[in-house]
Amino acid sequence: MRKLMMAASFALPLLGGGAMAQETLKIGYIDPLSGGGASIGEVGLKTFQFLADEVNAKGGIQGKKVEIVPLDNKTNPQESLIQAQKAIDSGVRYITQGNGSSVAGALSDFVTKYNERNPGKEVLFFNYAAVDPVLTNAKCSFWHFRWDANSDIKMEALTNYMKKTPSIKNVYLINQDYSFGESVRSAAKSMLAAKRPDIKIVGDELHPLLKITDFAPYIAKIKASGADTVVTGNWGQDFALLLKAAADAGLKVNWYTYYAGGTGGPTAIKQANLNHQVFAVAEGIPNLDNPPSQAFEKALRAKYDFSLFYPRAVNEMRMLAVAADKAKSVDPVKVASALEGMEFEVFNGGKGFMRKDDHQFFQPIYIASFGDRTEKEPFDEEKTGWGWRLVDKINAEDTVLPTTCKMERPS
Amino acid sequence: MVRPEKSGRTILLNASGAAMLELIVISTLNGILFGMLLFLMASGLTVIFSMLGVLNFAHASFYMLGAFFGFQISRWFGFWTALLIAPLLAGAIGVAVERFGLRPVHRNGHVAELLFTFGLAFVIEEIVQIIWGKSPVDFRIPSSLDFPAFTIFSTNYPAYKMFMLLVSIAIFAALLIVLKKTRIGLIVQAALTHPHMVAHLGHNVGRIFMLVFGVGTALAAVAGVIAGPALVTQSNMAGLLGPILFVVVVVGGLGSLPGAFVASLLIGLIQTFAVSMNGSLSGAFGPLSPAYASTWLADIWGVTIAQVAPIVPYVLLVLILIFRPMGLLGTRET
Amino acid sequence: MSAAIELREIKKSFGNIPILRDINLSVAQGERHALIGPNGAGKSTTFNLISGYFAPTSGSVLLRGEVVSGLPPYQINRRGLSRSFQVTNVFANMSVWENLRCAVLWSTGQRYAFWKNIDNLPEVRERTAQILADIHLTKRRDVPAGLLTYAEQRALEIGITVAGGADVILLDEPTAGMSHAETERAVALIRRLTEGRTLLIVEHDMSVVFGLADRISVLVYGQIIASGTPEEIRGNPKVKEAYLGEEAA
Amino acid sequence: MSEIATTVAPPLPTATEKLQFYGMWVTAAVVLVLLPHLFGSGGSLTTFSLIGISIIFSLSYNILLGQTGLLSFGHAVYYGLGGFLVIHAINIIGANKLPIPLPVIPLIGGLTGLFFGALLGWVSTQRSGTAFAMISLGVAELIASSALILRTFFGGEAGVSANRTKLFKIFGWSFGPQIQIYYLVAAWTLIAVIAMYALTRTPLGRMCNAVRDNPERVQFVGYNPHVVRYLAFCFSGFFAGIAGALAAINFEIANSAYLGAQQSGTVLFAAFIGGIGFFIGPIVGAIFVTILSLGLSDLTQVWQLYFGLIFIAVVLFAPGGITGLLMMHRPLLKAGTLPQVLPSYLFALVPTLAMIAGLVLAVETIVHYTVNPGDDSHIKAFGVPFDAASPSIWAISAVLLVGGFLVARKDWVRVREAWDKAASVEREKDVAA
Repeated sequence: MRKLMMAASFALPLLGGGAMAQETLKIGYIDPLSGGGASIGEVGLKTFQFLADEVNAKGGIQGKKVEIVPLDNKTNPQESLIQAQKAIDSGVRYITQGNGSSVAGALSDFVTKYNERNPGKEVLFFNYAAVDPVLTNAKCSFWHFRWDANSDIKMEALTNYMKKTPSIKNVYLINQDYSFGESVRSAAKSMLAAKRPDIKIVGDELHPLLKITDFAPYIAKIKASGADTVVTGNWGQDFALLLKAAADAGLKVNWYTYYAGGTGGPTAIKQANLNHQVFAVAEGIPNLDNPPSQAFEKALRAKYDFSLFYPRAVNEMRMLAVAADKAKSVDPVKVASALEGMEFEVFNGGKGFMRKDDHQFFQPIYIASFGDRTEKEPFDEEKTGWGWRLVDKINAEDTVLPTTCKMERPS
Repeated sequence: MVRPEKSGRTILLNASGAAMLELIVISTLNGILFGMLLFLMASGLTVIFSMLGVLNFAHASFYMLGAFFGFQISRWFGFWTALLIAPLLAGAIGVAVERFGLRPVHRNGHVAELLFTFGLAFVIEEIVQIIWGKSPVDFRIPSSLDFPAFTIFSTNYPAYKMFMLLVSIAIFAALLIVLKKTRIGLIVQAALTHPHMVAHLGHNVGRIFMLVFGVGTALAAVAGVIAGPALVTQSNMAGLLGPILFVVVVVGGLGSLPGAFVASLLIGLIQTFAVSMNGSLSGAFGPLSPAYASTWLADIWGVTIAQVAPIVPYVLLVLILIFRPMGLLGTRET
Repeated sequence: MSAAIELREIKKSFGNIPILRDINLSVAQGERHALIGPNGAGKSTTFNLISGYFAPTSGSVLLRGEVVSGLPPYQINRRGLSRSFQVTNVFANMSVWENLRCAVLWSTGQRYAFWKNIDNLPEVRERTAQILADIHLTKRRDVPAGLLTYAEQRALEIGITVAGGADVILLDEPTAGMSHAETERAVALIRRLTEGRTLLIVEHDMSVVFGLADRISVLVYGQIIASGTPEEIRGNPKVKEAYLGEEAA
Repeated sequence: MSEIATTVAPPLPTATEKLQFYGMWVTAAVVLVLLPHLFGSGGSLTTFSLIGISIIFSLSYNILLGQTGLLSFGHAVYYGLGGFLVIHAINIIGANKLPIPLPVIPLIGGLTGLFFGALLGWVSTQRSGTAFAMISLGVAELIASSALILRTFFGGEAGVSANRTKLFKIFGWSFGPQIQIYYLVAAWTLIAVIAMYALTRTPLGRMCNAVRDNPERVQFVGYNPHVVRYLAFCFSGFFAGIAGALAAINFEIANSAYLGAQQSGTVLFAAFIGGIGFFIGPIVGAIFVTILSLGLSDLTQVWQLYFGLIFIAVVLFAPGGITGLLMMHRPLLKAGTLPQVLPSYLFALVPTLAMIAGLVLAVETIVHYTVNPGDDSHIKAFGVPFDAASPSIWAISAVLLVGGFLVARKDWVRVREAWDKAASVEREKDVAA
């Protein structure tokens, strides 16, 4: 009935009005549930619902049951703002979102202005996957918390690994032509120049976002450049088609990627038959020798047909519970203060902390390769039979980057 | 490019010449392959759009249906059966759509038809999502075609791409023969160039339209079955294709199959060559003076030809419509 | 005084097919001139050339001594020439009143005005009402033109043609497909509306032609074979052979 | 005024008719003022604001499609550019403390739309029909793609944001709270609607209709159809720019989605669904489509399916749009025969609704099995709970679907008969008169 009520209160404003009693803690999940981005949004939604069930089984947060309110933003920033308004109307004080930095930027901006204009009704925005560095730098906000490592932090971790890998000599950068691709590319250039000046950047390509059906010309360029390593932030179709075209043309290089683990990524790698040639940088992988996270992974896979894409979502949910306990309240302002600077034992093991200066979470980062498995790797991905193998672990303190954030705290 | 070798210096020149040659050969090959893929997808639309005048926005959806039917049938009976059955299924759906959807809408004009296909595209996408889910499915190239056909300049060209090329050419040839040599083809061709005349000739225009729509959607499905394994078979593949197919049809010229063929090749080649070029204004004229470095002028200055490659077809579309409204080989105005 | 319409050595071909071979024609001011000839002789093409629908392949069209060939139709219309069409060509979704009003707007100097209320323009209103009364469609004022009967649509067609006040009027088979009684009414209408203006008319009905025209030109296979008063044409042996003979056979 | 004009021309509006006419606008204004007092929640205000923006945008689109017969696939270009310029303007004005208050800012958007309409319109409007449609498609793709490449101006993927409260204040209004934005949008909506209505009543407006009906004939009454189309295009761009500006003020952000194909598609939908043949059609369509797109996704997971089906149904069964459907009844209402038809509607509606219910039930159950197989089988569709696992569901939905279809088909035939009878009565009256 809730959904109907909410829609009715919106569509037929006659029925709207009073907010409902607060015996639940509502978290507005604003991500694409229809259209092109829906496959990713749906996985995120089910992950959060699974996490809510976990919290509720332990008695909820501060005695309140957690409820995930799904809101479809169709990956459109304007639509996200409407959904956020809608969520707030129905009593939501926490919203979470991850797909698309454009959406995250708009939401962070919206929440900041909303809180400024509606004191006493503050709303917090938990970002679990939008990685544009600007959100915790120039455009940082007190009301925004990010659990995913931003793209610069990931590049810091990746280049720290590349620093120790002498076999890398010629690097080719290929990225999607939008802000994320741009930041991957510029971070890679500046960090590699600082850490491994001997590495040659033999190519630096930006291609249009989700518009290329044939990557053969790009592969021809990579091949001509003599690269041994390709670094790419590509995701979705742009990732899958890139790898397929590479395999078709017989290109033999190592791939360092951000989103090889995304939906369809493992399938594409298997189809391209790039056994342990594709590496991903992530805050966790299923095949880590860490019994609690393996148990969680098993339980999730038993219920749904996907693996845990978002270890950071687990951290987000669990830290919310701890912060609320610490603040003895679910009031967003108090929870926000409790979250600032909090240290936390992360899902995959190891220390993480929420930096007070910019609300960026720092955690151990893993480099893993995808391919055939040994008995040390119990989990495969997307029914391919292949799985992730740990290559290197970068500790949280080795991923710390300075921030330009000048946080404005509420007085 | 080839110069007589006389001294060590010319050998050096030849080395860069060889790289140039390699780039040209490979880009041409890639361009032809991509162009033929475009033609494969657009051939059905040419027939429908030219003859019925219907801006079929659901064409890409039939292409997607073809891919998913192909995926499902190849699981059960293998790829080759799928290549035969899936287009027939999609074509049958196309026939039904024409008979029970488009025909009643037809008398309300082109905008109504267009909106009908708009709505249809939504419905097909959602039905595909309900049946096959939102994630990509694992649609593989048949193992009998999964090997490199030949290697040029150490770049492999897989047999499957050659197969795609052959199918495109075969469809082109078959359509041309049907149009030129058969009775029904002649009627259809007459309808392509003079859509209002055929009704006066006493032919059952309704049946012809139904047939044309069925064939057009079946061709889209053939493209789907063939492109599915090579690209990503996912419920958003129709949306991602975008309006590029309309560009092919309009640039080629309404009512002209050879036009669509030429336009596909042209767009394929232009795009591929554009991608292989790194030139930009800053490359040509040197970097912008620092005074303008952070203005919008810097954006234009720094854009490479490769970056704008996907816009090129639309520039072509606008220019063609302004200066040659009948398209490259068209017989009547758009 | 120069002729109202003058065609000088007009040639027109489509592709390689010549339609008009060498047309010289002069229509004096205030004259009622009929253009006759068998089907396919090029009468409609001649009209299309005069009204600016096509440009001639060579030669020139003069309107009151001024060259107008090559100008777009609206320019020629603004210089005082208006035409009707063989196939009824009205604004089908608009009412009879709106049809006539649109035909009046330019000549009353409204141009592309977007700051005036169209219902508050007395001159437009006056002239539209006058034409409406003239073509006897007052009762059908608010009916969409597409729903009128055939004869009514033909009357409206003539109304639109003359509404702008052009002093050179071209009518393309105004009575085609009409019954005898309807034709008579139409001829009376044409006679009245073109009073004091120059009229060039294409017509197949010989009784209309000989009843209405001051002068007649005969067009056969893209050439004018004779021009003269009705009596002269009646007696012309070439016309008899090429045209009337054919009619008889 | 001469005698002939008074007897033959359509009568000029009487004083009462004039009063009625102006009264209508005053009533609309009063309703707009009172609306927030009835529905004051933040969500309702946002909805109303969005509806207002959508109304302006749809009406501006109908200047092209309904009035001039130009099918555009790229109308969002002018909407989006208006939005971007306004965001930049707010930032510049705020930074330099210029004495320009927010309420006049939409004019900047309008002028932007006008400027780009004038710039791109001349080539676009050279032809009508499919050629125009395709040019608009090409231009839209060009501009939308450029928006992602020219990052400095368009802000890349994230877009450009602004703070509307940092401007010069009048009447002490900060324009922070949504209620103030609502009033701003409402005022502009009223102004724009009146202006666009007035435009249809001018010589240019009438020539637009003439160009739509018969561009060839227009040339022979002295008008250049290209110029008429071009002017219509400029006006349409102007009002689209105002709509875009209001959207930018409402969201305080502009990004490339403003310019995109989806935005262009939505406005086409709204105008057509509402009915392009009537001035109020796009208004109805804007309200309907906005509410549908906001509300439907909360009611069901597969809202796109229903969205598509609704559009197909409208195109198939109500080609004149919602307004066309309602206006069909006007002659019956005048003839007083409407009551004869209404009972047959009721008879037809019941089985039709049953059929729809059966369809929805079947769809939602299938969705439960294919999309959410692991979830609890007690699900809700449109707020109605049921157990998807129960086998009787299939029987019920089949009975509703098939039974409803069979009965409905018969009943709609009866509706048509009743209709014809009622309409013929009206026609006879007309003839008698």
